[in-house]
Amino acid sequence: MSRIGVFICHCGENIARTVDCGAVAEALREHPGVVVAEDYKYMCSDPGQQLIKKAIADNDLTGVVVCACSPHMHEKTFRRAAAQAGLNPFVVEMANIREHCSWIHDDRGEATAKAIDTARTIVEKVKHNKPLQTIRIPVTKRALVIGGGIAGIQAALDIADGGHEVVLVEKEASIGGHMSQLSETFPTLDCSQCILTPRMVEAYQHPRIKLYTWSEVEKVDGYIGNFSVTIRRKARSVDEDLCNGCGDCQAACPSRRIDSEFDAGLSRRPAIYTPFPQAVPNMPVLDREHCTLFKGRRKGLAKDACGKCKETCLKGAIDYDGQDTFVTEEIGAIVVATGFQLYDIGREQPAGLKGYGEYGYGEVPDVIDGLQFERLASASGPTGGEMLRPSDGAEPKTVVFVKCVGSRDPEKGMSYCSKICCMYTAKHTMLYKHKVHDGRAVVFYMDIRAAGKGYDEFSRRAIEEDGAEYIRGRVSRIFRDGDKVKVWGYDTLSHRQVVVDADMVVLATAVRPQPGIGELAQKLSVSYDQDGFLNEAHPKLRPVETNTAGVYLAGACQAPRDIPESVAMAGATAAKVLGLFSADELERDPSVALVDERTCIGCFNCEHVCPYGAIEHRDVCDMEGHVCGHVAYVNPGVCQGCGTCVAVCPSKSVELAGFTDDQVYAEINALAGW
Amino acid sequence: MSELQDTARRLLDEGLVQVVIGWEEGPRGARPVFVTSAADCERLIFDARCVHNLATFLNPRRSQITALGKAAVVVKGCDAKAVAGLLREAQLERAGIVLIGVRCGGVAGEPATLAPPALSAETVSARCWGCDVREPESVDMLVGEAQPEPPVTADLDERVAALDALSPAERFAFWTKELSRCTQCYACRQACPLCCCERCIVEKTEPQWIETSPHPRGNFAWHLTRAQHLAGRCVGCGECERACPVGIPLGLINRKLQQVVYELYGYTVSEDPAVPAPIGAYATDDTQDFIE
Amino acid sequence: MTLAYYPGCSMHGTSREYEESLLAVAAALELGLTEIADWSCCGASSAHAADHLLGVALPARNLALAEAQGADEVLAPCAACYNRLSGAVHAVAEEPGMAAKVPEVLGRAFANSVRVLSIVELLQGLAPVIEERVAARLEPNPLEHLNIAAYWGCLLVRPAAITGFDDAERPTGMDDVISACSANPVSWNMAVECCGGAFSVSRTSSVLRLSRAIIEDARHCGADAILAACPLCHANLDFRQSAMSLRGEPPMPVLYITQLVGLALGLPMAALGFERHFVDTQPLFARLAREAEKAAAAAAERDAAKAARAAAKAGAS
Amino acid sequence: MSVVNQPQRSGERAPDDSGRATAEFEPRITAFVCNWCTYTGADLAGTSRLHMASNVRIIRLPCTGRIDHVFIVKAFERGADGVIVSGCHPADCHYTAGNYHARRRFGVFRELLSFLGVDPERLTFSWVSASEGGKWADVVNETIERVRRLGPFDSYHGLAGAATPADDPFARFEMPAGATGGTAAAPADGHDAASQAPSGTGDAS
Repeated sequence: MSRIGVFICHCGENIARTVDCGAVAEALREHPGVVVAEDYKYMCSDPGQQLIKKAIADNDLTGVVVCACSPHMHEKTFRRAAAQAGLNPFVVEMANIREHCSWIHDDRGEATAKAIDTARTIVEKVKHNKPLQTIRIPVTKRALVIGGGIAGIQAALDIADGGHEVVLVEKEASIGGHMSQLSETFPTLDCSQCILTPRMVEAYQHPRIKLYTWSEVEKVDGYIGNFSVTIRRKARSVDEDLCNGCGDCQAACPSRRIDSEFDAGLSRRPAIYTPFPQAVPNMPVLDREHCTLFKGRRKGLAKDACGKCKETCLKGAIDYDGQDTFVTEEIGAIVVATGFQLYDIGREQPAGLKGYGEYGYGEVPDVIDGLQFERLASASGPTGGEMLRPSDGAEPKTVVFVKCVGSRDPEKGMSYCSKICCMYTAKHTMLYKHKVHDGRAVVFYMDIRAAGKGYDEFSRRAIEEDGAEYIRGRVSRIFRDGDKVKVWGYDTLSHRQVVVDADMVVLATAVRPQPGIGELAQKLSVSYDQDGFLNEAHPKLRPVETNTAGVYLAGACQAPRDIPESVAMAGATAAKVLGLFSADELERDPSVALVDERTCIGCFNCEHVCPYGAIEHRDVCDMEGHVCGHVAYVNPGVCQGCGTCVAVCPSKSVELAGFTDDQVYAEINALAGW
Repeated sequence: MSELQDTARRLLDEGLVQVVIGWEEGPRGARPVFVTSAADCERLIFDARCVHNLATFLNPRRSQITALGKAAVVVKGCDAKAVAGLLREAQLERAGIVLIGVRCGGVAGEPATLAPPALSAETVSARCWGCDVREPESVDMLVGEAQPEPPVTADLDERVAALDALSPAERFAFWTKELSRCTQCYACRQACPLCCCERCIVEKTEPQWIETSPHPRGNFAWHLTRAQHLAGRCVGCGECERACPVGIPLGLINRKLQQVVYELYGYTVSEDPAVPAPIGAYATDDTQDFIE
Repeated sequence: MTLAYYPGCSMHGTSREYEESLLAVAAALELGLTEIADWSCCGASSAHAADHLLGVALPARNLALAEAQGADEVLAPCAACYNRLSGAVHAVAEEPGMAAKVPEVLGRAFANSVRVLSIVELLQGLAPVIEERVAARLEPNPLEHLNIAAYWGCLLVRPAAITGFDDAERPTGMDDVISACSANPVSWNMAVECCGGAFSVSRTSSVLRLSRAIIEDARHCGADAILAACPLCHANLDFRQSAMSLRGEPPMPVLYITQLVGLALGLPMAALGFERHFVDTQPLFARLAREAEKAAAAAAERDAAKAARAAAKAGAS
Repeated sequence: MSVVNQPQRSGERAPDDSGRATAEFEPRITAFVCNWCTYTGADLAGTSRLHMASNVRIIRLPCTGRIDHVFIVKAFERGADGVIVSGCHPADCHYTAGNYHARRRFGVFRELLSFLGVDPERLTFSWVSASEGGKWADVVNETIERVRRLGPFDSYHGLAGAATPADDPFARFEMPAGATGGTAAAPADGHDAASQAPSGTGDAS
């Protein structure tokens, strides 16, 4: 039989001013099942908590109701206190008579009446509270890192150095990501390759890092601490154990006119290729889409149309018949570091985007984007670092840089600021001026956003020392005019139209999430915003967590990020993962759903509505042990306790601990005739 | 209806099924029958009196029927939709049953007549109004001759519209009067092919959400819940209304909800179990005019 | 679906050839245009600069009249009229209070129920029909040899919020019409640049500069002619062309979109008002005709040769 | 309209209602709100000292997805004149989709109630985020005013005829079941206790 204690807090004057706490205690003492009801000035104070603990001991209470502030404020406090007094913390509830009562009413009579109702309601609820035990689930101490850019590499290294195994999955043939394509980095102008390559090699050689390149995450099952991840290893057509990276196959390949992804389309590569000299692993991959042999096979030719690479390979490492294979890894935590792509304003646009046809990108060869400029400036690039423009290989004497192309433009592009463009454009002007001393670098900008250590100094340097001409205003049209590229713009400071006859134009196009991020997000059941960036659990307090426990975000998959930020985020995710791995079990709130197998008919409505995929199918067997049906089972490790399954269960065969039908029924009942 | 009988006979002879669920001539008109031997197949009939929705007997919890073995069941359009409902909710496996589809031109309101009545606006069942299935598609075999559209009868939609036109108070009066007759005998539930819970919510006593004492308040709770649980699932076979001993026009409520799920979510109940039910699915841009 | 026709001042004045060709095309395509009775000025290009309400009410009056005569769509061939009428529709729909105020000042009911159509929208919608008719023509088709630059000007697609039937920076609708007419749209850079518009009289020098840039870019990009869909643009490009010292290059004919469609449909030149142009179009058409004949002759020759070969084969066997 | 004649609400009022002794009809509103958005929004209304009428009693649930239509039915049975259901705005659900499912279920249930004659004006569905304390105050006050205009929902409360909870002020509470039951911790207690008040119609008195 219930023995409930009710404790009414004055909260100084905050409650007592409008609620007659004495009267509340008086009324509740009369309430069936209540054995003690006391009011006190500050229940959350130490003496207040002592008062509750003593009452629990003296009256052998089976439930406690604290009438005070919002449970969001002090539920933990009072549950802890009750636990110290030997009571199960989950039979303690709070009646909110401050935020929801004393602070919003002035009529003392009304407020007191409402406080009494509220207290009674919660008392009735508590009569049905069950003692609950915190859920403990085992943790597999292996991490998965998706994406082998600088963020992914950093996260993998930090976790591995922390003593745990890491599986690093990269969809390209080599790790390194966009950073490997950059020439120099702001604000120090140190060579990108030089600082990145050692990290790539370190990751490759790390005893606790298992690297899957040319691979993608196919399927993610399970939940925090207990993921089971299926990885598609795309057919590489090159045996990774046999290949010694000599490169003979690439020299032998007859089809050499394929746009190089690494050089952003500014150079050509063979069908079998290593993306770039410093690639890790240094091993080619056969691009079956462009390979003559596979084109032939797709056409259904009787005999193979080519086979040069196989003939040349002394190690016999080439395998034309290999298919995609799948490996499954047991994982405890997942770091997503899939990075970004640049908004391709030229070609077909996805729904909602209009593109910028007026800028001639993709039609005028000397209109390029930021990444292409990085390749032009890079010593490892198609021009060997010489500043030569794509169309005719001439040295451009006037280069126009346009910022915010597709950024901060809700009309035609993205509404957000892509964040890195201000800095890399400043860098581009410097790189250009350092190579073409008599050249003109003209920048069209909306604002110069250079918040960051040494950033503003850096962009000032571009203007003051290297003499980049910054024009505040937008560009309306870019088109070919003979061997020049005409740029029409407007100077909003001097209010005049500006026409520049440029030799080359560099567009700082918007930073967007990687294509396919949506599908990955669904596999991980992580939400994403209207622009496709993955959502963090809380914009301020949980910036690298997601709403799916055990999945973390690093780098530009969450928002436009520069290198220092990506690396910092990677470190943060590593800290979260190592924290998770520091215990053998992890604790979860026991407010989860439970299926009554006796009455469940296995219609699986619950499964359809569960946002977390927490519902599993369980066989029911008859006396002889033959399967005679299926029922739903809620995996307490996955369930987050929303209770949507409870509401859609027609036979009411699911309960949500802490919010059971019994409890809600009692609350509604308690309000009858108030 | 020899084609039906032959089909049934073949299924039993070849041991493809152990029982054929159909209709037979009873002492007071057509009634369901469970034929387990080829010899008895001659008892099978199908005519305008075969109103009963035989999908009801596929409820896996009817152990005395499942005990008979694998079943073939004769289905009209509305029955086939009910079977789809059971498949959708994992109550059946398609491979576990054989569906004999009958071409149907509408059934009579009243099965208990010695000869099939000529279908007319007077005799045809209200359920047939707006029925779009002359021959079920989801079946394994189809028997019977092509059928005409059922005669136009009193339009359910018109009757629903008439109620919609009243003020809430008047509607409340109407239903209070109707529901006050309800004795909570749950015949509506038993007759419904989709009410197939092991333990109905009304029999859950902890807590007792629905008052079982047959006063209008308990009756409102029961019929609100019955209807809500069938929203987007009801196939409009009308068996609940026919089964009701006190003649409560449940068809109106079911029809209303069919309209609602169509207007709000563009959903119409179909023979395709792959189409998800409207409740339990959602679209991020679902209408929310009713939300402040 | 009845289509009302709002001529506006130009169609009855400076750009009569535009109206002539429009009506000819409309008749040929059985569009059943009905001119709005008692139509009045749309307010371009001064009213909206003087007073916002006036700038809305003037065009709204004509929309109200169209409504009254039971039209659901109004065709405004003049780009300026189109812009003002759409502007009014948008203002009445979007601006708080406007829906009430406008009928009040007009002193007549206005439900804002008619849709305003630009000439390009109309013809783009009819492109398949036009294509059919062109395909049906037997005689050699000179238009196949016409490279023409679609010139939109500023008013047809801007501001995107009120027009919005095509991309404001890279519209394609006119190119569709050109292709439907079996002519070849030229890819160029000035399609939506300003011709100087209403400054034609007040600041002619600017107009000459701007219009000239347009004509030069068209020629530069290989156009034989420019296609216009706005009386004012046409005036600036055609009438003012002689005043732009064009370094002796041959003048650049400027056609109305309706004239091109008229030609494509095989309507007699006389019915399309080419004689009203300042830049003579005859040399161009003469050239196209010659090329067409040449092409036809060459084709005929090929066929004859093929036939001969076939006959020879037949004889041999 | 009322099918069953009702005693005046004043006679029905439980003794603890002294503070509300006023001639004018005071609606009783039961609010089912989600823990993460609306409940927190209501907290904010409090911390911002936004005054509002006191006729609303809040029942806290984790998510609108947990809110079952039988809650609403039961609330009306138990004397509520109006009901508020409120949760997170679309795309803001703490559990990502609970509110979307609720939106569908209540979109249908609202129509159903209305068809059976329950004036939809007695129901408020709203999205109130954790930062919309002001909106919560408005939702509360507007609902109360609307329901006040409609008058008491006696027609529904009275459906059961004679016995109404208020005849015995304690009928609605689970009575200490004398001998039976062990501790509240043991399931047994909760169960037999609940079964004691199946309808709250005074069986315990």
